[in-house]
Amino acid sequence: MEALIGFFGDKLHVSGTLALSLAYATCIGSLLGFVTVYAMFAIWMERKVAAHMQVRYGPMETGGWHGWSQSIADAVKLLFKEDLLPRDANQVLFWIAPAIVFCGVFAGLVAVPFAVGVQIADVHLGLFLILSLAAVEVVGVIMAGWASNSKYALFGAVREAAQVVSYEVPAAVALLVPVLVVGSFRLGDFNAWQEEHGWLVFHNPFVVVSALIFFIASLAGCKRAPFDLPEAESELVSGFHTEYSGMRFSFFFLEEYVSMFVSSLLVATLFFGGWTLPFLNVSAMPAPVGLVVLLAKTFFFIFVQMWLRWTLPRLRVDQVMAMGFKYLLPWGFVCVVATAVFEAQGWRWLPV
Amino acid sequence: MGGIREYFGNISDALVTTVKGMAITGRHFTSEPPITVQYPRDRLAVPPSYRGVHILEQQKCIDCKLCAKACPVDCIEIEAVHHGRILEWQKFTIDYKKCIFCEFCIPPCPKDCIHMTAEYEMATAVNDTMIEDLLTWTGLRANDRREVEAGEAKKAGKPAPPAPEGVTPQPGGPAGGNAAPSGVVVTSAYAPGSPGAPGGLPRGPRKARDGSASPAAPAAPASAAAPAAPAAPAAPGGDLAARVAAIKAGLASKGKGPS
Amino acid sequence: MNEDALHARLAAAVPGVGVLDSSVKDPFVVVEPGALVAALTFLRDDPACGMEMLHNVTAVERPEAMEVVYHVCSLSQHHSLTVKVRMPRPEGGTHDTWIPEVPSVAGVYASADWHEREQWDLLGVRFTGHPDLRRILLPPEWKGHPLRKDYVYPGEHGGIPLELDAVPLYERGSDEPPPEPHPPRPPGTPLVQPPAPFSSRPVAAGGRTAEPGAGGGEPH
Amino acid sequence: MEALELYTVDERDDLYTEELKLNLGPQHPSTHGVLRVELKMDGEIITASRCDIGYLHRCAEKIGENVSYLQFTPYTDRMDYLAACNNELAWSLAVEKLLGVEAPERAQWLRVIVCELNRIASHLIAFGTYGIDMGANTPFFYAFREREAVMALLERPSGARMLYNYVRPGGVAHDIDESWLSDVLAFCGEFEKRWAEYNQLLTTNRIFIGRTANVGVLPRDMALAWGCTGPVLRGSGVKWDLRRDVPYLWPYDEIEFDVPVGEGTHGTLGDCWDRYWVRMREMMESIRIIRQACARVPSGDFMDKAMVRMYKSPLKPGKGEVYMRCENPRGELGFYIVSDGGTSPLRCRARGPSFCNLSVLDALLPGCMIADGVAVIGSLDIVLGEVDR
Repeated sequence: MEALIGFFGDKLHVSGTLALSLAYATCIGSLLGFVTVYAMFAIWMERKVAAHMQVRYGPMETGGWHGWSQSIADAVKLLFKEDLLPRDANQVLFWIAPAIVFCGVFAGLVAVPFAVGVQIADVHLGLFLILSLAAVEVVGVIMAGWASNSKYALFGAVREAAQVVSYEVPAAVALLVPVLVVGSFRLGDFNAWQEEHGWLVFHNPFVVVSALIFFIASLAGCKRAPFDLPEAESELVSGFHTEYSGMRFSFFFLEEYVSMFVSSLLVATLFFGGWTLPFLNVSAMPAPVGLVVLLAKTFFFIFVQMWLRWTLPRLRVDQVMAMGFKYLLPWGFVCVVATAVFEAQGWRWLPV
Repeated sequence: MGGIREYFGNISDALVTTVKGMAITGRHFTSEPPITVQYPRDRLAVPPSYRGVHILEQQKCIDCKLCAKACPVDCIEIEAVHHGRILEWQKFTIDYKKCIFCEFCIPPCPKDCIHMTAEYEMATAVNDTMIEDLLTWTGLRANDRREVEAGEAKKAGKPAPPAPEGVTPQPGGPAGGNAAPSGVVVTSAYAPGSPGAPGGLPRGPRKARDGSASPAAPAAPASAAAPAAPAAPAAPGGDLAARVAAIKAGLASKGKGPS
Repeated sequence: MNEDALHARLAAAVPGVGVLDSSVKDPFVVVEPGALVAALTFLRDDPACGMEMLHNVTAVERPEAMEVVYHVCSLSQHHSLTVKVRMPRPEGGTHDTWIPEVPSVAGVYASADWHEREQWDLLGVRFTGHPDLRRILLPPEWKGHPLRKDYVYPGEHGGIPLELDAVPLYERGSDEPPPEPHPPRPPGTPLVQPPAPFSSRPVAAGGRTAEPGAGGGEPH
Repeated sequence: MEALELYTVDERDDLYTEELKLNLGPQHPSTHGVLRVELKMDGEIITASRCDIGYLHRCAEKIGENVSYLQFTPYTDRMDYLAACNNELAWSLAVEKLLGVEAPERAQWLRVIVCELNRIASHLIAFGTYGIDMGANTPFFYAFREREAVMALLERPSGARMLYNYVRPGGVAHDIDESWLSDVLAFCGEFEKRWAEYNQLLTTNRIFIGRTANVGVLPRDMALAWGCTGPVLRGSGVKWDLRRDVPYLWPYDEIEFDVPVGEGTHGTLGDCWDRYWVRMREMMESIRIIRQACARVPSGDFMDKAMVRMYKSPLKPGKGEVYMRCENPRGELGFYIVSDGGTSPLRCRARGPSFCNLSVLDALLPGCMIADGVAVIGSLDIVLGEVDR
C-alpha cells in the first residue's frame, strides 16, 4: 500500500490526500475485480466438482472446453433478469440487504496479506477486524428475510440469526490458539512466525484440533455444507433469498463464495503457513510465488468445503445449536488451555 | 457414565462416517466417468421394440376402424369413401395430444398394417400440429380412379373408356409416371419408404414432389433419430415398392374373389 | 378360520347380521345399517376373529340399492371377511334427491376416516357420526358426486370451460369472440422439424457418449 | 374452507407471540407430488397439520366404468406411476379372477421378474428423493444411475420406459428376447456393489441417522388402525407381506425370500430410519427373488390362448364381484371390481396404499419441526398419483 502511495506521489506529482485516495481506489478496484473473477471461477468449479461427484458432466455447452464461460453467461443472464420486488415487501430494507451482506464480507479482505508486500491495510488487529466484519453480514441476511414478507424467508432469516451468531463464538475461541502461540493479531506476523518455526499445525496437537474446529465453525459461518439451514432447499424452498431474483440474488450468491474464500484463506494463513512452504524460502522469492502458494492452499480448502457439501446431509436447527455449544465450544476451551500449558512448558510435538 | 461414552461415540461416529462418505464421493470424482448423454447431440440407443409414433401401410388398410374402436382414448379418426373394393382416402389421423402409446391399436388390425416406430421426438409449439395424418396419399390414385370409372360405366351399360397405352403397373409409393392424378398426391412424414421414416432416408426439408417416382435425395444432413433399425417393416424405399408390387399382383390375381 | 366359521361367530354375537352369500367368488355378509358398528367392533375385538385392519371401504351404486362394502382382514390369523350394508333406493331416488345414510365406523377403525370421506365425496353416501365429513378429493365448492351413474358432467367450473377441446380461457378475451384455431397443418409437412444442426459431433450409438469436443464429427 | 382456528394472543407476561399458518405445498420441493399440508406453527414446531389432497385427481374410477377391462390397464399404470408393473399385475389378476382364467406358466414367471425389477426402481426413487429431503443431493444421482439400468431392461420387452402396459389380463404383452435374462442377472450382480456404496454414503451417516432416528415414530397399533401397509407397516415391526401371507401369484411360494422388518436399531421402533432401512433391505430381497426367478422361467406361450381374442372384442365376464390385492412397493394395492355382465365394470375401486399411508401424516406431524415434517413425508414414500387416483 505504501509503495502504491509512493508511486502516485513521485510519478504523477500528486499531493498527499489525492494520492492516498487514488491508491485506495486502485486497490479496492483491483480487489473487487479479483473477487468477481474468483467468484465466477468458484461457481463454475463448484458446478463441475458437484457434477463429477454425481457421475454427470456439469456445464458443457457454453464456451469451448467443459463450458468454462458458464458463470459469465449466468452473470449476464442475472443482469438482464427482471428484478422482482414482492408486493408489500419493505422496499428500503429489501434494497439495502444484499449490499450490506456483500460489503460485510468483502471488507474483511482488507486486512488479508496476499503476498509479501501485497496487503491493502496492514492492520495490527487484522484477525479481529475480519471476525467482527463477518458479523455484519448477519444483519443483512436478517434484513433480507424480514423484508421479503414471505414466511419461508422469515424462517430462513431466524435460522440464520441463531446459527451464525452462535458459531462465531467457537470460531473466535478456536482462533485464540494460533494467536496465543504467535502472540499477535497481525496476519503478517503469522506468516513471518511460521517461516522460521514451520507450520503452526505441526506445533502441537491442540492446534490441529482448533484448526478443525475453526474450519467447521467457518462452514457454519458461511452457511455451507451440513449447516446450510438458512437456505435449506428441501424445507424452506430457498430460505432467506427466496424472493430475490436478478442482480440482487447474484449478490447473495457472490457473498457466499467470498465468505468461503475468506474462511479458507484464514485457515491457510493461520494454520497452514500462509505463503510459506517448509522447505522453500518463499519470502525471498518475488511476490507472485507467495501469492500462488497461498491461493493453492486456499483453493484446496475451498475444494474440501465443496466436497463436504456434496457428501453430507443437512443438520436440523437444534442439532446445529447442540453441536456448536456442546461439542465445538468445550473443545475450543480445552485447546486454548492446553496450548497455554504447552507454550509455558515449551513442549513441542514434532521435532520441527 | 453412559453420557460420556455416548458423547465421545457421537464425535468419533460423526468423523468416521463423514470420512467414509467423502471417500465414496471422492472416488466418484476421480475414477468414475460421467454416464450422462448430452441430449440433442448424442442420443441414447432406443430398442426396436420401442413404442413411438405410428406408421401405416396404407395399401393394406381396408378401413375396418377396429384400431379406432380399440383405442382407450379414442384418438384415431379415419375417413374414407368406399367404391366397392377401392378406397378414396380422406384422412387417417392420430391425435398425439391424447395418444398414450399403449399399442392397443396394433393387435386388432386384420391386415396388420399399423405399427409403431421407435420415433419419440414429437415436441411442437402449436397444439394443432399434434394431430398427425398417417396417409401416404389422399383421394384416389390414377389407377384406382380408372377402375372406379370403369365400374360405374359397366354399371351404366356404356362401354369402358379405352385404357391409355403404356400404363405401367402402379408402384406402391407415390403415383407412377403417368398423368398427374386428380387427387392431391402427398407423402406423409412417416409413410413407409418416404424419406424421414425411421430407418428410411434421412429426413430433411421436403422439396415439392410432383410424381417423380424415385424420392429426390434431400440435402439435409443425416439426422435419422433412431440409429437402430425399427421393428416396423419400413424397409428403405427401394425394395418396398417391389414388395408392394408383388402384393398388388397377388391382389389382382385373386381380385375376382370376395375382397 | 374360513368365512362360514367367521360368519357363525358374528351372527351369534351380533343381532341383525344377514346370511353369508357365498355365490360370488368373495363371499360377503350383509348387515343392517344399525348393527354395522357393533359387528365391526366385535370383529375387531374378538380374539378369535382378530380383524386388526379395515383396509377398504367402497360404496357401490346398483340400480336397486346403494351398497357400502367393508373389507376387513386379520394379520394374525390370515383370514379376511367382506361386510356389506345395503340401502335400498327409494323410487325416484336420483342423483340430486337421494343421499343414503350409513353410520360411520371411523370410531372403530381410524383408516375409515379418509375412505368414508372419499365415498361421500365421489358417491354421495353420508356417513353419520364421522368426525370431519368434508370433500377430500374434489374442490370444496364442487356440486354433485361424479361416480353416480346419473351424474351430469358440468359444462364449466369456476368460469373455466370443461369441454374437451375448449379454447383455453387465457386465449379468449372476455368479450371478443374466441379466435379461430390455427390453420390445420397441411398433411405431408413433417410433424417434427429436423433438430437444429447443433454441432458436428457424431450421433452416439451406445449409451456412452463421445468425449465432448474431441472426436469431431464428419464434415458437412 | 373455514380457516384453522389460530390462537392469537398468548398472555406471557411480556412476550406477544402468535401462531403462524404455513402452507407446505402443493408446489413445494419435498412434498413428493402435489400434496398440500396446512401447518400451524409455533416457531419451528408444528402444532397442528391438515392434509389437503385431490390436486392430481383424474377420477380414474369413473373412467374405469366407461372403458373395457383391457382398455383400463394403461390407466392403472398412471396411478402409481413409479411402479407401473405392480399396478397392472393387481388389475390383471383381478380381471383373471373375475373370468376364472389362469395366465400361462411362462407369463407368471415373467410377471414376477418384471414386478420385482419395478420394485427396485421404485425403491431407488424413494432412496434418492429421501437423500434430497435430508439435504444430500448426491445419492439421488447414484440411485438414478441404477434406475436407468432397470428402465433400459424393462424397455426392451415392453417398449416403454416408465408406463409399461406390459402385464395384461391373461398374461404379458410380448415375449422377452433371448439375451434379456442374462442382462437381468448381470444387473443384479452390479447392483449389489452399488447397494453397499449407498449404505456407506447415506444409511450409516451420523447426520442422516440424527435426522431420521426417533423422528415420526409410528407405533404398531396406530399403523394397523390407520390401515398402513407395506414398508410403512413393516417399519413398525409388523411382519406382513402379501406375497407371503396372502399368496396371489404362485411363483412366490416356490421362491425363497424373507420379509425385512424394522427392529429399531437407531432410536425407537417405527421411526423414519426403520422405514427407510426396510426399503433398502427389500431391494436386496428383490434381487434374490429375481435371481431365483430368472433360473426358472419355462418356455411356452406368454399369453393365454383364449384371452388373445380380448384384443379384438372386449371381454364380457359374468356377473360378480372380486377383490384382489397385491404387494405394491408402497403397500397393499387392491382392486375391487363389481361386474354386471357388461363389457365394462359397474364399479372398479382402487385401494391405493399411499392413500392410507398418507392419512397417518396428520397424526404424526404435531410436535415435529419443519425439517422433521419433511423427513416424515419422505419416509412414508407417497405417490400422489395413487393418493388422488
